[in-house]
Amino acid sequence: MHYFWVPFLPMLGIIIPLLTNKFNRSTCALATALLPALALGLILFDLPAVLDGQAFTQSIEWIPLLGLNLSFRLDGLSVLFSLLILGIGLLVILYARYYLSEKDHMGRFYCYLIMFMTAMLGIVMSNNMLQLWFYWELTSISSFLLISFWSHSSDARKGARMALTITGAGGLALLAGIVLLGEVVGSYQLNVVLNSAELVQQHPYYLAILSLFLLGAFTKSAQFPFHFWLPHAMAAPTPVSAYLHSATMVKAGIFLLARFYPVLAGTEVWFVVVSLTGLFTLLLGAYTALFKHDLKGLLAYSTISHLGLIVLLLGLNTELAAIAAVFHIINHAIFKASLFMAAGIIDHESGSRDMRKLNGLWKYMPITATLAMVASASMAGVPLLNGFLSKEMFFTETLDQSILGSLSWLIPVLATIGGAFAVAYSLRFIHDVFFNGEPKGLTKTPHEPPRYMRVPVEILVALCLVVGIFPAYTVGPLLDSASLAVLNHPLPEFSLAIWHGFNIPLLMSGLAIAGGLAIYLNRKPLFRFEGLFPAIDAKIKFEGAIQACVRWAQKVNQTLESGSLQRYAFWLCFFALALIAPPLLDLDTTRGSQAEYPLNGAVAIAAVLLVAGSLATVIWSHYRLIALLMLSLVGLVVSITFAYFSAPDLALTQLSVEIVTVILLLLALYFFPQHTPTSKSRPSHFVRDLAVASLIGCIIGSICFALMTSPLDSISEFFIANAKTGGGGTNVVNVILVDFRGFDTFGEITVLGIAALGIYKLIARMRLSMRTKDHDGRLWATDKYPVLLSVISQSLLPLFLLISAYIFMRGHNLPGGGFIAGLITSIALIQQYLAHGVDWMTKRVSVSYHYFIAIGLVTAAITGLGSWAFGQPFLTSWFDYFSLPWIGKFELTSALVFDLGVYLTVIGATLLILANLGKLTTKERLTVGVR
Amino acid sequence: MLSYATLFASGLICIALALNAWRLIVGPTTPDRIIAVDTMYINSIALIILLGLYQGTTSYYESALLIALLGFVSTAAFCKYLLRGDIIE
Amino acid sequence: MSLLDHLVIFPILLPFFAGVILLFPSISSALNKQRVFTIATSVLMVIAAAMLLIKVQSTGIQVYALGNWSAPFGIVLVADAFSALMIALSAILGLAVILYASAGEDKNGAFFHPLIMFQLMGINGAFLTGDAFNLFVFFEVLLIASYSLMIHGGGKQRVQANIHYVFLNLIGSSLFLFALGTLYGTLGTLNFADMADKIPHLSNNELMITKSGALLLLAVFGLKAAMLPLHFWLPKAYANTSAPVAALFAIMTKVGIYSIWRVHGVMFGNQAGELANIALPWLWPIALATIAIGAISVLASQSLRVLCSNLVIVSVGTLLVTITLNSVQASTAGIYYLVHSTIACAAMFLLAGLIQQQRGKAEDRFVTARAMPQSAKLGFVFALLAIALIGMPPLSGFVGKALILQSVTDTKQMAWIWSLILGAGLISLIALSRAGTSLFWRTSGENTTALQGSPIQYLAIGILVALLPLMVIFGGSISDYAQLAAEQLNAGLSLQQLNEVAK
Amino acid sequence: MELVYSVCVGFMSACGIFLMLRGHTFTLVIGLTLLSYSVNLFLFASGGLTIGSPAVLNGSENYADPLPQALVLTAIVIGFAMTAFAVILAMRGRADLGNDHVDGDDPVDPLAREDKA
Amino acid sequence: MSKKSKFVWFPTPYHSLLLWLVWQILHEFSRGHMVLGAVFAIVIPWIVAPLSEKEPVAKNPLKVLLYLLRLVQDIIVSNFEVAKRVLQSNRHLKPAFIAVPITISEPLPLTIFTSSVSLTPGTCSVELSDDKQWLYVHVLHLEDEQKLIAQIKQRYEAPIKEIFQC
Amino acid sequence: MTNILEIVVSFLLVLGAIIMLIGSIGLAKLPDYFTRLHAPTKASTLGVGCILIASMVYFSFDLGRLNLKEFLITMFLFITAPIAAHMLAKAGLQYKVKLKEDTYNKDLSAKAYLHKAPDED
Ligand code: NA
Ligand code: NA
Repeated sequence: MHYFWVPFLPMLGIIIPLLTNKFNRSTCALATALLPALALGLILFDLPAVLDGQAFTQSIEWIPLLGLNLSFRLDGLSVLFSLLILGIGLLVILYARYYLSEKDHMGRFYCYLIMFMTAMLGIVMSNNMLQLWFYWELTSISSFLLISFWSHSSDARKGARMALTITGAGGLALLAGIVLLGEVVGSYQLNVVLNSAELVQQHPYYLAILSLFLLGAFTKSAQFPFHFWLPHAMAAPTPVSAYLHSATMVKAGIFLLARFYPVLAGTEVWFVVVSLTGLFTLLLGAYTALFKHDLKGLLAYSTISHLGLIVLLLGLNTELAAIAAVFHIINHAIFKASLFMAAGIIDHESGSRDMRKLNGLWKYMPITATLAMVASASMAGVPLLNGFLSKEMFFTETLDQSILGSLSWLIPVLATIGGAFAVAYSLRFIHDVFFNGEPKGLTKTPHEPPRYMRVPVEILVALCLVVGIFPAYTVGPLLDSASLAVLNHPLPEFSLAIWHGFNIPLLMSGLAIAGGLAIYLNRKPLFRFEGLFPAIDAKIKFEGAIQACVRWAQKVNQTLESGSLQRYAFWLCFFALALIAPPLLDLDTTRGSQAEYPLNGAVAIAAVLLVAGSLATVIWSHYRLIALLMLSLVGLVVSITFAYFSAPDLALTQLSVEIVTVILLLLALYFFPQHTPTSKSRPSHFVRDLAVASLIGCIIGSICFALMTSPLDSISEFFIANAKTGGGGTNVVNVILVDFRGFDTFGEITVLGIAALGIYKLIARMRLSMRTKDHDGRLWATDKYPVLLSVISQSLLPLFLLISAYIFMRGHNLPGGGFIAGLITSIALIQQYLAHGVDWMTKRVSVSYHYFIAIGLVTAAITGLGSWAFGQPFLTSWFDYFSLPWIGKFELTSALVFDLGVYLTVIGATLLILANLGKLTTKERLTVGVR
Repeated sequence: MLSYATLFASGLICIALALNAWRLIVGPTTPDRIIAVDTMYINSIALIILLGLYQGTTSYYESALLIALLGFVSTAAFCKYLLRGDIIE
Repeated sequence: MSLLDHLVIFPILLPFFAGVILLFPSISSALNKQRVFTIATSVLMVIAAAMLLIKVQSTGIQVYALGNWSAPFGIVLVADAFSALMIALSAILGLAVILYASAGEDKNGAFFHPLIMFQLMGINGAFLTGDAFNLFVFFEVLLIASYSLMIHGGGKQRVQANIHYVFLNLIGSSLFLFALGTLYGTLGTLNFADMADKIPHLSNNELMITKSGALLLLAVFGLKAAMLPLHFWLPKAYANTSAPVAALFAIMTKVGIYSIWRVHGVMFGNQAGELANIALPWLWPIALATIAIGAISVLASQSLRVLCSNLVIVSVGTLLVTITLNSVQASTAGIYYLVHSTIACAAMFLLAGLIQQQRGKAEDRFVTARAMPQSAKLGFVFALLAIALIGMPPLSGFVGKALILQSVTDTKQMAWIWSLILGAGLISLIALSRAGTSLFWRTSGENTTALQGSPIQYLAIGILVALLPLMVIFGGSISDYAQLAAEQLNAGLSLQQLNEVAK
Repeated sequence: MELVYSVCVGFMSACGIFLMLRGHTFTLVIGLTLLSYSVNLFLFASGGLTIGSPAVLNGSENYADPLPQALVLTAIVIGFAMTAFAVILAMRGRADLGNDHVDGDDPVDPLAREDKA
Repeated sequence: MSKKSKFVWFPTPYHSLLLWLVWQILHEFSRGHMVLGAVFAIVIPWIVAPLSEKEPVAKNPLKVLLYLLRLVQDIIVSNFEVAKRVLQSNRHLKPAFIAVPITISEPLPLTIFTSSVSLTPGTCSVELSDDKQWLYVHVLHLEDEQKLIAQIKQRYEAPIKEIFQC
Repeated sequence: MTNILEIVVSFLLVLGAIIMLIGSIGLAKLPDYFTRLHAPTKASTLGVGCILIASMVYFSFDLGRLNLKEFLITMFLFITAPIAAHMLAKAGLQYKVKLKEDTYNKDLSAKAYLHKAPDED
């Protein structure tokens, strides 16, 4: 079948207007129309088969996991809608060619329009619910772009946003409904879903599915209470209104109801909700339309009213009502599109849409006026026009129901009243614009539009007449097949005649026309009455509501994100506490089965020193230098602890790291206040922090105790067993570091290198004020580089280097290694900086330290990479024993080279940090000597 | 006898450490505290050597060596801080 | 072993060597050389990642035993479908970020290119490693690189935000070590597979302690992932850093999510015996609250970057939901969504950079300002990204969202999750439509002095944006791949399987 | 012994965390250092305590668990890198924000006053 | 830097020797370490050469040894004195500052001199005057100022000047 | 290990410890900063020297070869301690620490602080 290409053709066409925009306007319009026209042709090609009652589906798998298939169907309903969409779409393209001004970006407009057309076609032709939703959302997006086409206007932006928000919300509900329905049915394919009415309606999810679908449909079709967005969408250029609010966008909701009619309709809930919503919307729209001074406003509310009518019909749960609904869909699309276009012509040629200014246009544009009058008459339901036919059917159906019980008579009565208002506002449209005296305060003299701008209106009005007079020959087959698709079973008997004899529906029509006349004649008191109520601008209300939400959100947000790190850190600690505490409460005892070591005096003293040192650090944290001293004490005790508990490597590392840290902190402290100000912290925070910290401390301590006292079956045996044979070293810790877990070390030195780079970045262009006096107000001492210190530092340097060589060389077999050696070398060099100053050092050390980092990292990595040559994974180590004549046996190992990389990186990183930090401050300062 | 001597000596060093800690806490001036820490470094060297003697192992040697090296650097840095504020200038 | 046998480690070594080479004199002084070099490396990384992806898909899980020491004694890298996907994601993101930055953002401070490389190395390492402590190391690699990158360009706000970010993460790192110590102390091993094997056989007291340690890890990963109540650092951090860095950071929260998935979703998942699913009772409310608070913050956002940061938080909440759902279907949805949200957020951050650049003093705040010279282009991209982020068709967001909705089957959960996810979608829609209209349409005059975005920047954004429709068009195979990843993930990997694969 | 050890670890962690919850960057750095000391002690102890038998192969039967030691070594180095970064970041904050409060807004900064005087 | 222009195998032979000895002290004696120690003894002075200021060299090693022995003797003897003072009541303590006129100005000899003063308990070098003519010394317990000054000059300053011939 | 050696080592250990203790006592009890400076910087140096020598002797016999390692530490301490003391003294001057009331030549400390000759103004 050819229809499969129909949704794709306009899709291809989306870019055509953009490409052809630079040519003249007619070319652009023509090029734009080309593909839709082709699509229309394809539909017409398949039309006969569909009119025969056939339905086609075609699928390609797309995202099977999601249940989303590229799947289209062509049945009566989709053909009907496709014809409307493409037909009216083409007319709108033609119309817009003349409507848009030179300033407007025509290419962009057509692009959005075609995008919208594609989306609509997709909706009506989808055979897969998810795909339907896919297109459904596309209509929201493209309608947003169309409504906001004149984006410089605030009204357009707000109107578009409102439409998007409401329809978007509906879209989300629809998605939920579709997924639920898909879950229930087990498929997203419409041909399956539409035949599962019984399954669905008896499922506990039915109510949820129904309400979600209705939310989707009602928001899109502007049903009460979601109707308010539609009038504000009139900020769009008129071709858009003509398209969106006659045949397409708002009809998408109706289409949804019609499409899912077989599976969702027929229940009491459906009837009550759908029909009452429709009825209320019908009345509300009709009533409000009368009082709108804006032409398009009137048409907008009339649209709402007619949509209500269709919804009401669909809700009536009778087969004929559904047929009537389909019929009215066609009729409304035709007359409303023409009316919008007519309104656009009036606006375009007279410069206003305000009915208080527009009067007596009959004189200026008789042809347009005639066309508009015919279309209005159709809208009012005047015989011989298509609107009359469907309205008659509607009246008939309102009579033929009983679900409201004894109050069922209300429905026809209210329908008639609605009809009367429709007649009244149609009358107003005709009388107030084309007659009723002379125009007032128009900026230009109205005249007939260009010839081809009127053509679309003429075609549509002709259709009104043709359908109105020869319904059975024109729309009959189409209506049949569409209704067949809606009902999903053979149609009942019905006749599409103009004349059914004198019956109650005819009486109702008569009453409506008479009532409409009466209402219009008495419009002045009615207007006064309406004026008593304050005008509600939905846009302002809606925007206000959103603003209120935003303000509330901001308040919530500010309360949570107070911008206080202390609070965030507290939350982190508290959260961690909340996570780790509960399991421990379930613990019987933390003491495990392992025997403990007895306590001895030295350890006790160390423990006391540790606790006292930590406590003193906290208590004196306000006196920063002293806190630092205390901290270095704690560091010392920690390293001795490591030494005591058989971790000499750790002790060495801890010692050397600690001293570098202290130097770093001292360097930094110079730029900080020496005392922390105490005033800010609130006592409650203090207590809170203290509580959390102590509790975490308790838990950490308990876990620590539990771990130490329970036996552990760990993988460490392997390391001890294989260190010598597999790694070639007897210092197991070092072998783990450079071999078993060399990758950790590899990452670790990378961290060190990156940290140095980051710090270099931080230091660059750092502006710090130098203190001229120390904290107690003393001037600084005069000698920058005490001579004795300089001499000793210089003499010690070779010794330091030798010791670092010693530590480095023994690392693999005895405590030591590249990292510690690197730190010792660094400290030796730092000591030179300290004793001689930066200038002295810079003169003598010409290398940049970040090359050290690079070389170090490369050395380590190349060592790791070397194993590739031997077909081994990264970081596979190699070692062997050699012997030289005089020297004897010795070991060579790749781990040593790896460790050399570590060594170089450490030197590079440490000195890059410290030497650059030192460079910050080479200015002269006030000292004792120059007082 | 040696182990008793070692224990006894460790005891004395521990007392010495406690006295240093006392000076560290009471101050009164920052330089006083620095002396206290410096002395603690030296006392810890002694303690570590004693530990090695007690256990009959030389594996603590490097720690002692490093404390000796680094204690000096640390003290010098702290003093330089008091004198000039900026320790690397 | 041929070179291809080392493919698994390429995503780590490539950026490492690139980063290091960039430090050498001849190249470190010439920015243009650096640009060419890093871009070339990124392309190589994309190729390597693609090869890895294909290899994993065709031949199954890849294991690389570093130092030729088999698990659990040595460190192993494990590339399964999920990690390969994440590697590919980070490679693409890296390429886009470097392209974008090469237009000039990289000269606002030293070492930009090497740091980006190291950052990628850290991220890739975290995705690949099969060892708990090695994960810590790579976390630190990526963190330290991120700290340094975040202050690239300098400025008060950046430094301020960085202080918060750094110190919180430093606490996080300490907690990580506490947790690792605890786990090692009870399990006696560090290899994830080995740990998973041992967890069901713990004795009673060890159980509770292990539970403590495991939950502590949740706090650590949660901080990285920015889940509630540990998300506070994120908006400020992401909104204040430079555009390319923020874009790269889009994947950093995912590292946290990824780790939660592996550790709490699988290791302490269904097969953990007594400790099965210990994190779920926590993750449920957290996930939902993260979405809720994230959405509220989205609505409250006053600038595009803050908004985007909050969208990241919403995506984190959504991903947590998929983790807690604890099924292959949900994981599939989550993995798909993860890829989508990372790309979309990253692209939005890049775009925000251009917008900020063209709006003068108003930057990316939602206030009236002069119109941007490239308003049309930017607006177009913005619209696409907004659509993707809201989760509307035709871009990938809707697939992820629909997959997630489908994966919730339990009625009770469904009500909550559906309303939150759909509600967050609606709020994003409101916020992004407001944002777009203010940024592009509420204008007064033209900003003629503004710097225009360079083609290379558009190319960078274009690469990411192009992926979004591609993820829909090829949604079938991508979701199949996600399902493969989810299946491998949820099945877990025992030490024995691991070692068999290694051979 | 183990009890005393764990009390010390717990106490140091508490002190470290408490300091990390303060409001000035320098204090935080001090707290961080203290916290990492305790972390290292904790991690070290996860394999149990051993006296007098370092993991240096010398033919004896019993060795301390070498793995936690290796881990702690890595942790120390990384901790050092992080601390260094944090310190310089704190300085940068002091330079750019004019005070050393973590949130960048500290009404009481004695040094600022001192500089003015 | 003119130092860099000419390559010298042993820029500081005494240092090299010292380093080699230290290496031997640190290791169990073996041929391998003799060689390795020699390598370091040669390489390290190269590395530190740019960082070294030229220092006067002791001409007579024997005198150095004698001086060191005397110093050790002084340290031991006076340590006991200090111990006594420390254990006594603070009231009997007569601390004092004294200014010692000095004639050494070369940095290394000066350092050795001041260090010697400091090492011998009871005295502690506090500060040098800017013109390097005076050394301020703090004395724990001063009996006779002039005698102490003379003692310092005679026992330490004179031999050092002799050793370095400055 | 011979008995005599054991006695020598023990003696050195106890002696060293006592000297160190005295140093620390001095640090704790001496009246002012400068007097306190004396005790630890020197007494401790000798004390630790004794202990190191003891260790040296002990391990020389224990290992059966000459062990001079500890000598290195001793040497190092003897080189650095006076400089450390010097720096500390400078710091004390800078801080203008309170001197014992009856310190002889108190005003020399002011001259020293200014690095001037005693007769200079
Ligand atoms: Na400096
Ligand atoms: Na400086």
